[in-house]
Amino acid sequence: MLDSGIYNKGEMDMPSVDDLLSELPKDSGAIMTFIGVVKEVGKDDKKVIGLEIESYDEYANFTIKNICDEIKEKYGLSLAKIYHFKGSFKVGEPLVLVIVAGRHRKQTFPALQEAIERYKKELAVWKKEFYVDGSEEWIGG
Amino acid sequence: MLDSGIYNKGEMDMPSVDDLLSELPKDSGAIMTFIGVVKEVGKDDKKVIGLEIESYDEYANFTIKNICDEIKEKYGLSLAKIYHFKGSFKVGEPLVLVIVAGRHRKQTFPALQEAIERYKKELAVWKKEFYVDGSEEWIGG
Amino acid sequence: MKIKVKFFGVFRELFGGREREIELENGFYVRDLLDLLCDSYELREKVFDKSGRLKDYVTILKNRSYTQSLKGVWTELEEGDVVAILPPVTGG
Amino acid sequence: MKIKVKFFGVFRELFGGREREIELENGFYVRDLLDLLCDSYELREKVFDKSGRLKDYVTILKNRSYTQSLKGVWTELEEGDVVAILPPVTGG
Repeated sequence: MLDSGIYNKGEMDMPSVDDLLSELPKDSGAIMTFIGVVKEVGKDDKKVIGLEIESYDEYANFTIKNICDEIKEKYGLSLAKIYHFKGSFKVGEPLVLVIVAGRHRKQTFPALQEAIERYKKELAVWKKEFYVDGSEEWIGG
Repeated sequence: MLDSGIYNKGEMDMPSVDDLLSELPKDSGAIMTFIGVVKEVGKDDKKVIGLEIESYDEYANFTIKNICDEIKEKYGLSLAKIYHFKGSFKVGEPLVLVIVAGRHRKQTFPALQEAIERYKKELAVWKKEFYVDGSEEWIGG
Repeated sequence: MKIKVKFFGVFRELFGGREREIELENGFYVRDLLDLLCDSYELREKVFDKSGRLKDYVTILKNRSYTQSLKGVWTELEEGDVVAILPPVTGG
Repeated sequence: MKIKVKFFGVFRELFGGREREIELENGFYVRDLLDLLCDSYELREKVFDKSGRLKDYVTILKNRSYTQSLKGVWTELEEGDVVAILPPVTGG
């Protein structure tokens, strides 16, 4: 499987269940994934037609690697991956893929939660929403 | 995507990320999955070579449908699926696949957790472990 | 009357099969059926405790309903019933 | 000395570009650089509060280190530095 990091939309093939299973150490009993998808409803409940995701690549890749390493260590995981995509996205398209695997769901559950909270808070990535009414806005800006 | 339920090992193709995305209503922002995999370490830390999973199909299918319906309703999910496989499995092979999707991870997180705890406690499914030393045991029996 | 009994998990092996059709007299209770099926010391010990009560970890279904939420072992059997004898479930 | 400035998110649009190379005199601080860059009322208002302090939601990195954990806006700039001006992150 590819290294964790920032990828252009479409640059990376989404891993299949078989891809995942073939890479797992034999003491893995639980795999959990999170896929973040572009929602139809954006800021202030405005109807979204699409998003732009921009990233400070070098910095975000460094942060992603840190988060994965630290979570793997903290929860004794066999695998921790974060893929964050950038570019232009339509509603329903995937923006982020997080994968964690470990011996038991007692490890993978908090690990997945922490991975998501951390990438949302720490990654140098920005989102601009484009609305059905023709307006656009940088979120958080 | 196929209905939730008990399937023979290999009977069902594991859904890809694209399969998942193509079936989601447009208000879905978060997809979470759990894959339960045969671990190398079994009861009393004995080394496992494989498992047999047996099911009371009619009854388990009924329970799976209930769990999915109730969790979907409770957390306002757009999708909730549980696939439990039966037959003979080697270490590293998948036994269960749970998929939940909803507007936000605040819904999908507790939903995934509850789906897993419930199928583990309620499904009429039994597991027999086969050990490297030639012995075998029904778990929980 | 004829009923069908299904055995799962460890009970499949202890009772020697997945399923059995049994011809019973009318008026049989679940309790009577279990007495009939547990025809060895080993089987009785697996299913009943020392005072002769059904062990907690054994679940008996009648037509996919828990007999525990019907009348327990005093649930009456009827023609065509499917009775399932289940050890504790252990999903994957 | 030459330094490079990178702008992200809303700042990319406000400052009119992703990246700028700037020639500075030696001894410039981050604060001086920001003063130089914020050459309109609108930009000053986005970056500084009324008392002239850097707004909390603006993050300045120097060579991928938070200046907040260096000497803040009094972090000195050096030849070849890459300074990044970041709005709050909003991952997908």
